[in-house]
Amino acid sequence: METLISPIILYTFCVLGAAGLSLALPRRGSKLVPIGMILLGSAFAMVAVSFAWRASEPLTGGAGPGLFFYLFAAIALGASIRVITHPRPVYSALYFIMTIIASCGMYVLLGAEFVAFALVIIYAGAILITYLFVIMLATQAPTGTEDDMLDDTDAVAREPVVGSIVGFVLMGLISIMLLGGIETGKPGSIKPGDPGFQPDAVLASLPVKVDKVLRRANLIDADERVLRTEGGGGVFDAAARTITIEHTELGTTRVIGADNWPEELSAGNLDRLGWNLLHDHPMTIEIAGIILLMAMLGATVLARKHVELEDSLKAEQAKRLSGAQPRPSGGGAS
Amino acid sequence: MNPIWLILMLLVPIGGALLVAFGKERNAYRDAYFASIAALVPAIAALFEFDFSHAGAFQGLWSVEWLQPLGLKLSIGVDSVALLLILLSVLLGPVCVMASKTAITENRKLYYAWLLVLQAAMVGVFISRDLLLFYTCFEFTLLPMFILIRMFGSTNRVAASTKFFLYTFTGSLVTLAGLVYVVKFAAERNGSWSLDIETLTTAAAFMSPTEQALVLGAMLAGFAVKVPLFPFHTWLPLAHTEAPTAGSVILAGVLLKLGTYGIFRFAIPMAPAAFVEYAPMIAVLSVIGIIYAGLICWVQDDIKKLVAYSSVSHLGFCVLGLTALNATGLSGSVLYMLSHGFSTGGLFLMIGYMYERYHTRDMRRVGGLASKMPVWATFMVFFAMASVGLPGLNGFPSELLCLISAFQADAGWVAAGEPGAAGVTLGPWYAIFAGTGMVIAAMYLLIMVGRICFGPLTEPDGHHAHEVLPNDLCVREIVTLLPLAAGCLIFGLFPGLLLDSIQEPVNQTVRLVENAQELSGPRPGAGPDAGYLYIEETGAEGATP
Amino acid sequence: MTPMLTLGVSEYALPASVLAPYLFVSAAMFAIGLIGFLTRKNLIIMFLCTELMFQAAGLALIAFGRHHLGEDGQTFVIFVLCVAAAEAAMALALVVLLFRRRETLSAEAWKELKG
Amino acid sequence: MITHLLSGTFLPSVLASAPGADTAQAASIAHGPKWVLLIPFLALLAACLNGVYAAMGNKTKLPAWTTVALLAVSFFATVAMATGFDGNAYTVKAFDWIQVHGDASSFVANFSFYVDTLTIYWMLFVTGLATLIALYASEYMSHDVGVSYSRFFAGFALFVFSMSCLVMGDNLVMLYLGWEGVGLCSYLLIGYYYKKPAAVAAAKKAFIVNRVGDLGLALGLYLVFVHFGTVEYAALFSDEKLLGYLDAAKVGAFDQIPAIAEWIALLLMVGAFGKSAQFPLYVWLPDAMEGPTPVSALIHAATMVTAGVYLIARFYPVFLISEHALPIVAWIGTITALLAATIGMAQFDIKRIMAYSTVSQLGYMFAGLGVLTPTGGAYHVLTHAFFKALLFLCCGAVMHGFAGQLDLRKLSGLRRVKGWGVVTFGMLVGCLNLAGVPFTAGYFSKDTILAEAFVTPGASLIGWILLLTAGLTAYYTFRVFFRVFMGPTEFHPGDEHHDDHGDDGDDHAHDDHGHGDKGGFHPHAPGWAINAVLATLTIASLAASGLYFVGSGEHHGTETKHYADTMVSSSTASYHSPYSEHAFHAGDHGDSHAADDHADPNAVQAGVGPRGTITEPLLLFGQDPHKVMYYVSGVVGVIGIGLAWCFHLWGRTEAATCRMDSLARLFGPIPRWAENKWYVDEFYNAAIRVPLRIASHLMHWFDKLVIDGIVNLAGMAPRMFGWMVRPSQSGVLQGYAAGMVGGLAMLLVVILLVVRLGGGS
Repeated sequence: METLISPIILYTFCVLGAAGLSLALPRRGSKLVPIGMILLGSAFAMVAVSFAWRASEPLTGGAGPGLFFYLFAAIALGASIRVITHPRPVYSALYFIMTIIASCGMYVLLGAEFVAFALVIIYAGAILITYLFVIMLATQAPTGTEDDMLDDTDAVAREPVVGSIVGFVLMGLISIMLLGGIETGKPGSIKPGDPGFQPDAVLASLPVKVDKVLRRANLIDADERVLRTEGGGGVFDAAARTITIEHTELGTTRVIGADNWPEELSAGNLDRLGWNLLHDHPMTIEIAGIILLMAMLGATVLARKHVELEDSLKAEQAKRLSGAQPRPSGGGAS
Repeated sequence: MNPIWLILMLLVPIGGALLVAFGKERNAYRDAYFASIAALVPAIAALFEFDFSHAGAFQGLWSVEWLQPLGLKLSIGVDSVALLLILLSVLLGPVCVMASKTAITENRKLYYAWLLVLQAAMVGVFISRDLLLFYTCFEFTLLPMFILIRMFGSTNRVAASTKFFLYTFTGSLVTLAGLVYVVKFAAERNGSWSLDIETLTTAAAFMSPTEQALVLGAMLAGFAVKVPLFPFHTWLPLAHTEAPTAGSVILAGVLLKLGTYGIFRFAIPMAPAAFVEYAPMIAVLSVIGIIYAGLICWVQDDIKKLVAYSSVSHLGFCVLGLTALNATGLSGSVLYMLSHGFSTGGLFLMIGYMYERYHTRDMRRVGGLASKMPVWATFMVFFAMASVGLPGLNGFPSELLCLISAFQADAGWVAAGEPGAAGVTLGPWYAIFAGTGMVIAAMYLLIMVGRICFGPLTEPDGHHAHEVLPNDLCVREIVTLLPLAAGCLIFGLFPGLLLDSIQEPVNQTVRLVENAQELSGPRPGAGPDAGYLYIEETGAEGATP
Repeated sequence: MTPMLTLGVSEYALPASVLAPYLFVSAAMFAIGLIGFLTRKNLIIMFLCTELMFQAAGLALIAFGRHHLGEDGQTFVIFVLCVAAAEAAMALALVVLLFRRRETLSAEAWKELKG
Repeated sequence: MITHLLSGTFLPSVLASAPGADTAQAASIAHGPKWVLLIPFLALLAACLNGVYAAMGNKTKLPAWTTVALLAVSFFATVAMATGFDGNAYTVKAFDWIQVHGDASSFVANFSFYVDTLTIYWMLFVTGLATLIALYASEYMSHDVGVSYSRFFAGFALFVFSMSCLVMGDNLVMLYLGWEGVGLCSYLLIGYYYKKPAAVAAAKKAFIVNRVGDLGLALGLYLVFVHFGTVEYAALFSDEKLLGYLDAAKVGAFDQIPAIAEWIALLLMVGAFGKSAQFPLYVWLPDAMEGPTPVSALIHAATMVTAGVYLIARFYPVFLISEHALPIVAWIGTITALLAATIGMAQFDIKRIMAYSTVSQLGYMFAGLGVLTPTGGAYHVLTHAFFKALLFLCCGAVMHGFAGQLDLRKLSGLRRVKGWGVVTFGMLVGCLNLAGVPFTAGYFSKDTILAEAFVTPGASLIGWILLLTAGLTAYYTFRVFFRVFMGPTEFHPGDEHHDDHGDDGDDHAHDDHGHGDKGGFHPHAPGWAINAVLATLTIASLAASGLYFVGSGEHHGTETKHYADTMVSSSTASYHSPYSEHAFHAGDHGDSHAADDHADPNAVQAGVGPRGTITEPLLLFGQDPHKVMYYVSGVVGVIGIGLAWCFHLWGRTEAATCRMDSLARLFGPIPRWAENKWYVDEFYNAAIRVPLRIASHLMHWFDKLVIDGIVNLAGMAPRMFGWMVRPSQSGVLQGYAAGMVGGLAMLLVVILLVVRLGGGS
């Protein structure tokens, strides 16, 4: 991993991050939050600089993430830090949306556009809205905006120091594992044209799409089509870029060579993802469906459940609903 | 011999248990009574069909395979030792049932059902020829006993049953480990899985001394607790004291013998060299147990606890005979397994009958019963004398043989060409110290008899006559006692009946040990023929029904 | 020189030097979510933190998928999405239930497991 | 160590001219007629029948008559066996008993009987006396006719059976069977009055003390088997090994005999001491007098207590090969004789006096065996059996008639009471025998032993002690006679009589004088059964002296080989001290060749037997020791009687006091110590019983606390562990999460190390 990031920097990052985060976590009347933020920011900046520095070295072939990556990463991490440091749940949720969107940006950078948009739709669109609803449902909106009017549950973090230390220790370990791991295996050396890399191989499984493209490119007539194998796939050689065409009436076959290979005939990420999803993981899809169904039913059952309160709580509720001042902090807890 | 009898011996009590369990509460005693009597029929049939001229060979062999790849099969068969032990446990069945008629007043269905299940489990232990059945039944004896003590015991029953179960169960688990190791070794040696005891014994003799020592230790962990051997005995007095009368009788009569039987059937043949090596230590433990438990008996006021400790002391003789590893000792020990139950079981019955009438076992509160219950007192003296080891009664021949064997097993004398053991060196001191056990036994048992039977009559205050039972023993109770008394006399006067029939298995074991020592180097007194030959030959014997 | 922004087709596998920052970000995000889960008392925030950790995992998955030029990474992210959605539904239902019972969102209000 | 002194002095030199035990006839043992089995099994039958009577609640005297009849038949069978005996021992097998046939060794002990002259000799008086005493008991026990009457006779007959097994058994295990059997019967019969705590305690004591001796016997048995490979007499006494040892012993080469062989004798000896109430195991016998008097007479005077003598006689060859056994036997016997005599002098309970005199006489017998005259021992057994039984039965008659009164201070001049003539005469004869007054049987048998003691080199001290004891015996014997039967007539009835016998047997015949004012007390004169038995025994004990002259008729010198000698010398106990033989010839005409050959045929071949050394010490005061003893012991006996007369009869006016009281004061506390049996019981209690008891209590607590404690601790361990880790379950959600994270971190660290180090190496 030394070629990717120097351990010293990693460890310093962990220490700084732990210190900063433990300061930044919410406390009552804590004036140290900005300092914590500054520490965290400097830590991340340091790492970013080290990465950029390494990227410019010939050791790594001069390859490095683009500028957008740094942008999205900064947004994502900053927002996620706010998610856990902001005392008010609503803001946390909103910051979380920001994290999602930023990480979607990174997905797009990684060429996973479908997942990125799905993520935006599902998370930002569905799940987070539910969260917001629940937050509205479950929290008594505090009167006034000062933090000291907040409930201890939100305003005070629980053992921030220990938590931060544990978390960053794990962070350090995970990074060492990940970075050390990717350094040993070298799949990154695969380049276009390598025999091992056949992005279009999946087209053999999508004869209909190939038919369409060929027909649109006027390479075959109406009564011609890609010769089907008994497996239903097309006779299609991605490496030699040749396609065997059959005449549906005559049954005669001819081959389209690589010379007049249509430009737009290539398997996109979406094709490959879809194929992979449906062809390699059908069972998983079923299971996922069942999980979702169960979740839906369970949620319904649980939400409809009628709870009877203890008398003390009933009295408190009555008092509160009758418009008295908000409940004393930490009530009901412990 | 037809294996159907063995299977019936196993099935009849189970059937009886089901009958009782699903029958009416008020019929429970009657059903259990008939079931236990019915169980005698196949036993007697087996006794008559058994060919005593080949007592050493396993007869009535029968097996079904049910998990071929693991070599798991259910196979049964008995040699004379097993058969006689089965007869003992089957004979105790009706006695225990009849003895409980008035003692157990509620939950009869539960009681008698479990009693019969216990009998079936004991039979299963003795008829099993493969490890699975053996160990299953061996462990399964715990459950009914646990329930009998837990639900029908006296005041301190919860602690007693828990300790009984956990202690013996823990030991047996270690034993299981040892047995499993033997199975693995045999599987690696033969190239095929088998739980057949014959196969395992054959293969186990080839284990290295270290392996044998470990296996022996593991096995003893369970068997010594069961016997019980000296430092592992503390569960027994508690269990005996709290158990119902029938429970105590079965415990003393058969369950304790499972330990010595295990040593005889598994520990010695499967780890012979190691057993020879460690026999002196085991013998020392048993001698300590003899004296120690005997002296403890002397200061007991609870008469049942006294008898319980006395059986700890007596089983010491049994183990001593086993450790001597010569024909005399093994014969005496097996004879003790068979005959000890009669005297001690009889004593427990006597105590139970007294307890039913006086609801106390404290000799400070009840005594001098001879003038009120002469018949009871007569039986009491009789069984006490049998337990003292009076010649002409059952205790004597076995104690004699065990002590002689300890004397015999002296390397010096063996080397001098005198009749000796297979290289075990015990020597006179073992016999001398164990012999003092005879004096101590006379001491505590006569003191007990003197306090409980003789002297002026003392009864617990506020004692009123039993509503059902007469002052002295009633006919039913006498009927339960007669078989035991007869057993004491017969085994005392005609031990030859048993000794002749167990001779061949015993000699086989001795030979096996000697040959095993030849495998691990020559020792004085070992036979000339090589172990391999013998082992094949026993394999053949085991196969021929 | 790698293009700053490559959309759609992924013609080449990410080299380790490009993959490393992504993994670092996912590790950091995971750690942050974890710390949040450990330190915040509010049940809802805690669930948000779990979602955060899901995100981190997803990022790593996709980055690795790109590193190995396979689609399994993305596929699994989709499944993670499903699980997250299911979890969110159940969890939020439970939160509502718990809140109704104790009138608070503090996780410390539930100590029945104390030994 | 005294035994070393002795063994240094006389045993080797004695054995140097000892003949080997002529057990050649045992080599090929014949099988005798089956009807011999009747002798023991008739007694067993009687026991079973009495048991049946008891079960049926018989209320008549039927048990007594059954027993008497069957025992009589068994006695006649014995007589037939004796007359039909042709001098060759044979065995009769009843059935196989204990047989183990191993590859290496086989242990065989059958339930079969061995008949030779020794057996016959013993069985004759065992069965005979048993019959007589059963007859006596039929009247004596009449006051509790009923279940316990049957119980008594059942035990009685069972005793005879066990005794027969002991004497007739053809192997050591049979002997052990009888040995324990008689112990059991003595236990049951001593504890016959089971409501009397003293009786129960005495029974217990008897059994347990005996059991100590039995342990010795058992160990001896094991050793015999382990060493000789057999326990059957026939095979044992013809064993080459044993004969080889005898030859070695003859030339005094004890170093050629393995220690094991010597231990056999020592262990058997312990058993003999236990059963025959020798020091230090004699303490049970006096207490055993708690039992009914017929029991004391038969078991504790005549038969059972002589089992030890029988054992040693039977195993005489085995004792000869042991360097130390016989000296120890001699010395123990002597010490016991003296000790018991001193105690007996100071007792007041006449039955106890008789008990101590029994112990003392048994000491004589052992001394006789120890000084190499099994003949003398056996002869004394016989005579003692008769006159001691007689004495006990007389005491029993007194006890029966005077409501259990046994204190000689409360009885006097009974000879004048009407109906007590037979008792008085019987008592007189018995006392004369016991005192060794010339020409009584006791006189002759005692002399044999004394003379041997004096002629055996190194044992003369034993002789002097025994002589002194003889005087003491005469004194205390006639002390009883003069006080109880002579002097002014006066008696106070006992009172415990009624209470003792108040069990289920109804004794209305007894109520008139059981309790009640002394004035209206009528002594209960013995009936015909008792008188008949007493008369018979009186005649028998007088006739016993005749046995000294009637014999096999085989003469050498003036010495007639008398009956006992004949019987003993043709059995395994055969042994003739060379000294006695030579002595007679030194005393009379000097041709010693015949005697010499008779004395030690083997010794000549063994090349030993230097006569010069032997003839020298054989003269006592320049005379034949036997002749000397005739006079000396006679004088000693008369002196003892004279002392008794002047201290206890002369001028005595009432029962309670006598001249001895004033004399006793001069001795200070010594008489009181003697009366308290020199506090031996107390010593045993403090030295053995109490420490053992304490040890047992300690062990009990050790068992409870330590061993069981460890077990319980093991049971506690899981709970303790749970208690320790319990706080980790805080119940707070984040706590568990933190635990998970920590675990994950640890796992990663481990993996890292493995990967890095493993990969690095």
